[in-house]
Amino acid sequence: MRELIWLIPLIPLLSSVTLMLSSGKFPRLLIGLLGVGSVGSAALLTLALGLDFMANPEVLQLTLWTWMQVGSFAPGVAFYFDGLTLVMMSVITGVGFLIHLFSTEFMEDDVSYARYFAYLNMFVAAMLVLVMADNLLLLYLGWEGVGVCSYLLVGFWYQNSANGQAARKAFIVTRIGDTAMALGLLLLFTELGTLNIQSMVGAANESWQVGDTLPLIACLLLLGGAVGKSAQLPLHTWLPDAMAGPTPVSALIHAATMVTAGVYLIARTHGLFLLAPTAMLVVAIIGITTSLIAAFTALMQSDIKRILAYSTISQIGYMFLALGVGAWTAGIFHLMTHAFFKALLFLGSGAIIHCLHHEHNIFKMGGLRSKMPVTFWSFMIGSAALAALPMTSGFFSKDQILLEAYQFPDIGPWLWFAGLCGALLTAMYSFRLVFVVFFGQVKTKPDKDTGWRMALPLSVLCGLSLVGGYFIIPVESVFPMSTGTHPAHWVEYVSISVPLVGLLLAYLIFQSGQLRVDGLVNSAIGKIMRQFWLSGWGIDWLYERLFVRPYYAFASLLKAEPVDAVYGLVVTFNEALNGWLSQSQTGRMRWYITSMVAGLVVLVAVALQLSPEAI
Amino acid sequence: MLEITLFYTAATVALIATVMAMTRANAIHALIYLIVSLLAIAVIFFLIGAPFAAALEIVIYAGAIMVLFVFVIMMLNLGDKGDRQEREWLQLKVWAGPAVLAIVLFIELLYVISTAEGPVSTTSVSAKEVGLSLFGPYVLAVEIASMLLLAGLVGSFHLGRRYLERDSFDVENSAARREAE
Amino acid sequence: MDGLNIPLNHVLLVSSLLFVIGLLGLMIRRNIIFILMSLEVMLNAAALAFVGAGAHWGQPDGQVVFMLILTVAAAEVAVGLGLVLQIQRRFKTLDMDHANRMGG
Amino acid sequence: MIMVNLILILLVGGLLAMISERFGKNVPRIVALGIVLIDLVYLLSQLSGMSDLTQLQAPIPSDPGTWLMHFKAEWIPAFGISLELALDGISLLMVTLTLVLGAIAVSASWTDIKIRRGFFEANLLWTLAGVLGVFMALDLFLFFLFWEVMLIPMYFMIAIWGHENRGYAAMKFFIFTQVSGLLMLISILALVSVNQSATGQWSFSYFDLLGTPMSEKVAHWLMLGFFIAFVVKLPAFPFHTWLPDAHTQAPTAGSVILAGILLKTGAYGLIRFAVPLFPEAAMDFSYVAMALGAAGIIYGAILAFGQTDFKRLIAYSSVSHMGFVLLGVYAWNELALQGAVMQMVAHGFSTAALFMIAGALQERLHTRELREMGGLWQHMPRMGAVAMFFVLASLGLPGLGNFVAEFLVLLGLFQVDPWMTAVAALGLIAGAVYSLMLMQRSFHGEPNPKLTEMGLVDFGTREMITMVVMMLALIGLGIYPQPLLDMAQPVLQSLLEVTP
Repeated sequence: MRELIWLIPLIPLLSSVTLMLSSGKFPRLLIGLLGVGSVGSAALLTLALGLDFMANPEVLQLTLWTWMQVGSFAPGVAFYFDGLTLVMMSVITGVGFLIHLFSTEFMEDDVSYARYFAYLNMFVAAMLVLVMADNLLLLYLGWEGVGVCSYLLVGFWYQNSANGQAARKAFIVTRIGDTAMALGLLLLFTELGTLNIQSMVGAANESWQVGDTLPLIACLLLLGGAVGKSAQLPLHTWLPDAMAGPTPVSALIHAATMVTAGVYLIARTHGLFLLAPTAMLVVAIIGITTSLIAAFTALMQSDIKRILAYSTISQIGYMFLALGVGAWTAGIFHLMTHAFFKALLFLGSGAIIHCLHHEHNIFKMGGLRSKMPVTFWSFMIGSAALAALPMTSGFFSKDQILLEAYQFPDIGPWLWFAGLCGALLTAMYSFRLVFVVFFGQVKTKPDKDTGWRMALPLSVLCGLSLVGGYFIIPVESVFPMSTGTHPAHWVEYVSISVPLVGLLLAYLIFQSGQLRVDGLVNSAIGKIMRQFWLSGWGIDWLYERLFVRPYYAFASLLKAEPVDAVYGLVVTFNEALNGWLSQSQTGRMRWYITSMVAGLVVLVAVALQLSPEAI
Repeated sequence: MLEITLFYTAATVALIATVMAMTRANAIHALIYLIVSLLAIAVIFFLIGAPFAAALEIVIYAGAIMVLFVFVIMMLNLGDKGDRQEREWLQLKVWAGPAVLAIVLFIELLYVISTAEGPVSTTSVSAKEVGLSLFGPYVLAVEIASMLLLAGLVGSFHLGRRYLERDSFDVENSAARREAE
Repeated sequence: MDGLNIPLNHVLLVSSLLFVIGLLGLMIRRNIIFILMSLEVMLNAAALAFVGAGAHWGQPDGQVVFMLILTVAAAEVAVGLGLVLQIQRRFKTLDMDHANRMGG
Repeated sequence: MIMVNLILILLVGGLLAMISERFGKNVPRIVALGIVLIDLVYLLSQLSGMSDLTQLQAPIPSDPGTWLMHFKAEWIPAFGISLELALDGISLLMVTLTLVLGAIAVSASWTDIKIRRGFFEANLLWTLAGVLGVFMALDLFLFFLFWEVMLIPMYFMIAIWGHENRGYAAMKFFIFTQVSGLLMLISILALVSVNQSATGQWSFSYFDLLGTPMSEKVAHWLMLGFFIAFVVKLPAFPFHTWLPDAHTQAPTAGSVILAGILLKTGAYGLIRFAVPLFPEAAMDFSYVAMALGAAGIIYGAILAFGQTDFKRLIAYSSVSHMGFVLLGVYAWNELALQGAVMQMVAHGFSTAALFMIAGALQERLHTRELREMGGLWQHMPRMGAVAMFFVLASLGLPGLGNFVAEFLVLLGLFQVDPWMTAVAALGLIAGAVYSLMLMQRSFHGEPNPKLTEMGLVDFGTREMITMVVMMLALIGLGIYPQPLLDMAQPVLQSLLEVTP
């Protein structure tokens, strides 16, 4: 049974290829059946596999074929299956299935229905390969594969150049990280002689000591890939723009699965990171910094999807924080719960956008509570989970992360405090969204409510967001046990109460209006800060000037081909010589004779100079 | 002693006559100076023991070849206009460059011949000896020379014939031009 | 007679002076008749050098070469003067600067 | 004799194609396609008679008996010149690639050649013949001969059937390759005479010239002669400037052959001659060569980004990709060499396909200017999808052949020089930048209203078949490159043993 694991990525892949070859000639129903059915069957297979694994938790290593073999370099097309893989696969196929189902309604009017599902299925296949790969090269294949699918889906509505711009940005920015990761792969293979993750970690533990330079470099390079894919500082700028794609795509790729690939990568190679404490520290700091910056930015946005995008960046920052402090299980747990509630929020926003004529601005919405009840409750639950209100899934995972961060040596309490600030902000921006969109005056009337294909995924995800916190993820055999003692009770109480304070603040500011912040907002500093946060801390602005424009300028400078100009000099010289020599061809006999005599004079002189004895 | 005096005299005459020949505006005058120069060289030949060469110089060079020139100049009938034209052409700026080159070349030649030591032999080489070597080791050269002369004969005949048939040529030309029109 | 003979290098000196004068004429004259004359002078100068050298060694070879030069001169003059006539007919002038069709 | 036949079929076939124009304007292309396919089938049928190709024994470079095929006939014995052809794994790969891409090239110019089709097809076939000769000749004189033979018909193809600026491009192509070829000729002659003074025997045979003892300085200069000839053909920075012009101006089939095959002769020459003949000198020189390769990757990528001409952009991307080959060859270990060989094959397909797309666009839109395109996907979704595939291939998407090649090169290079690898890896980023820009400007973006009126026709069956062949080839190379690696492995192994 378990040997059939290769079917799980293959089914969506085949479906994708079939849809591509169909050239859009299939009826819509068939396209939908293929697209959703393939992921659904993959989800069922994963479920069966998961049950089997629960009963008999044994790691599976399956090599299909040797990808390429050159000397000792022999990465296989091989799968590795353990608890971590199972969690990831469940999230991908499960949430993936729900989002596919949602898409059939969301995209029902689109002309490129088949293309959409082809890409989406391809993405699922690539993502599955990514998490199932037993070596880093195959992982890299999935890694790039999801990147390409993300590119294709962000730029899905290609007629609009802005979408193309966003898609390119997404691909190129992540590619920068990917290149670092590729270098990391090269380093790891050169030093350890294998890319198979398990044996590589084993070899690393044998040949490297904790704190060596080489594992640090390798980890930082891998981290480069991870921050690119997971939209962390300094490569996070692509994610808000990537919202140009269809909303279900944002839910699947840019919230639930692909962006967490970086977290998965670090978790998967945690054996290496344990050898490089400095790298772990960098991971933690990147995580918490990103988390705060993104949370501030989310508070200022008015585009519903951009709020969620910055929120995603912020939440992945928490996961990085978890990884950095060695709370592997908590990190992966948060990955899973985040997949549930963020997919829920994105699908909810998708429903709103779908029913509101593609309106994105939250200040043009309002009072949707009674018009779209399913969506309203989805948002309520999703936001509660996102804000980590007690008893929701987000509460369990985030609380665990904060507690473990507190126990981190030296700077632990600082990390914890920063995490708390983030949590406060998270609660504020998520409920700001809820209050602005669902309460108050009706500003735009929805022309329809959600159909069952939208409502069903929303409901399921609501349930998961609520109870997901009680799941026990089977990763205890994958990660080392955390050894920390339980911190003081006040720490826990503070952690629990901060989101509630955030909720209260949001209520006072955005709903009841009892807390007036106009004065603060409209003051000179307030305006500047507002603008600064709105633009995402000016990082895009900075990159535009630091990298993009110089590159354009450089390219247009080089366009004239300076090298060719050098060869042009040869041509110019020859032409000049030609002109000069043909001028000497006057046709006048006296000139020729004189030239001959001059030549003769020179020749005789040279001959005399060279061999005076010959005379 | 007499020979040496004669040699220098003849040499001076040859040089002066040549310079004059080169600088005349009138072709006939130049030609006559040239003939004088050739005769002076014939004297030198005689003095350095080549009487046969001296005779040939006078008979063929000064006699036959120069006469050709005379005939052609007469046929061309240049007249005063030609003289004036020649004087205009002989400007100093025309002279300067070539003169420098010529002087440099001369200095080089001087340097080369300065190493040639020794006198010219007094015994003259007779026509018989010349004849023997002409038809002995040099017979091939003689054959080639004859071929050359033949070619010169044919060539000059060909060129000259067209000149004499000038009128008919022009008629043909104009006829062709009319047709083209 | 020793010491009173004509020195070879004086003969050669005369020869080279003649040559250079001829060359100079060749370079400065535009009239083709004079050009041909200059050529004759140069040929003569060369012939003088040959004969002088031949006399120095007491060998007939110098004079043999003189005769070859003579034939060359004769043939050249015959053809050259034929050309002179043609040039006069075509260009109505003897100025060689007019015959410059090979100019580049 | 098989190898001679392979070349003769093409040479005679060229004549036939030329004559066949008398029977109708469209006959030559059918004849040409037939000839190339016959040649390909002939090659494969001869190979199938041989022992299992994946179990090739390692050919000893200096012992012709161990090669897959070897043919030798006297030609000019006085100078030790003979008709010597031989085939090993790498040559076999290249020969097969040549014939496959040759057939594709005929198909690429199926409709866009309007004048003197017979002569066109003849030139195409003769170029192929020359290339086959280059890949098989092991007598250096013969090699040089074929090196020139492939040049001249190519010159005609550009000069007669090229686009608006063809005269300039053809002349530039000719002069660059000719001058560099001359340097190689000098090197060959000098090498032969050095060998003659060492052994007392004139010989142009590769097998005799291997391991010619010579002083370090002489070896260095002679190596440079070969090196320049090959890197001009490759082309490597800074000898690449003929390529954008030639590729842009050539007719589609010409571009396909130029990019797909002719460039590979340079890489092949480096692997076969420039390094093994002068191992020490080449190794001393390797850092310079690798620096040129890395510079080419970056430079080509930046310039590709700056272009607005579809074909020119692809041409510069070739410069960038060939930089990897140069890096791979001079890193000179098994991983990198396998990567280089792989890159030669994969780049052959991906770039040929992109040139075909450019040709198809030119035929339909009468322009190659990207600024006049946009939103073409809407009109020609099949072409768009195909273009997307090959663009992704050329930016090195894992799972396709180019990725395997580039990764192997980088992996091999990393063991030699990590910093150079880091620089070369920047090319991966820059590659993504220009590739996606190409896609954006042509197939994505707002549809140009002018184009909507033109009634654009999507890819037809013939075009799709050629494209699918190449797509399958790239996917095959990307997920199971082993047969190809196995074929090249023994050869590379034995070449590696030649060097210290």
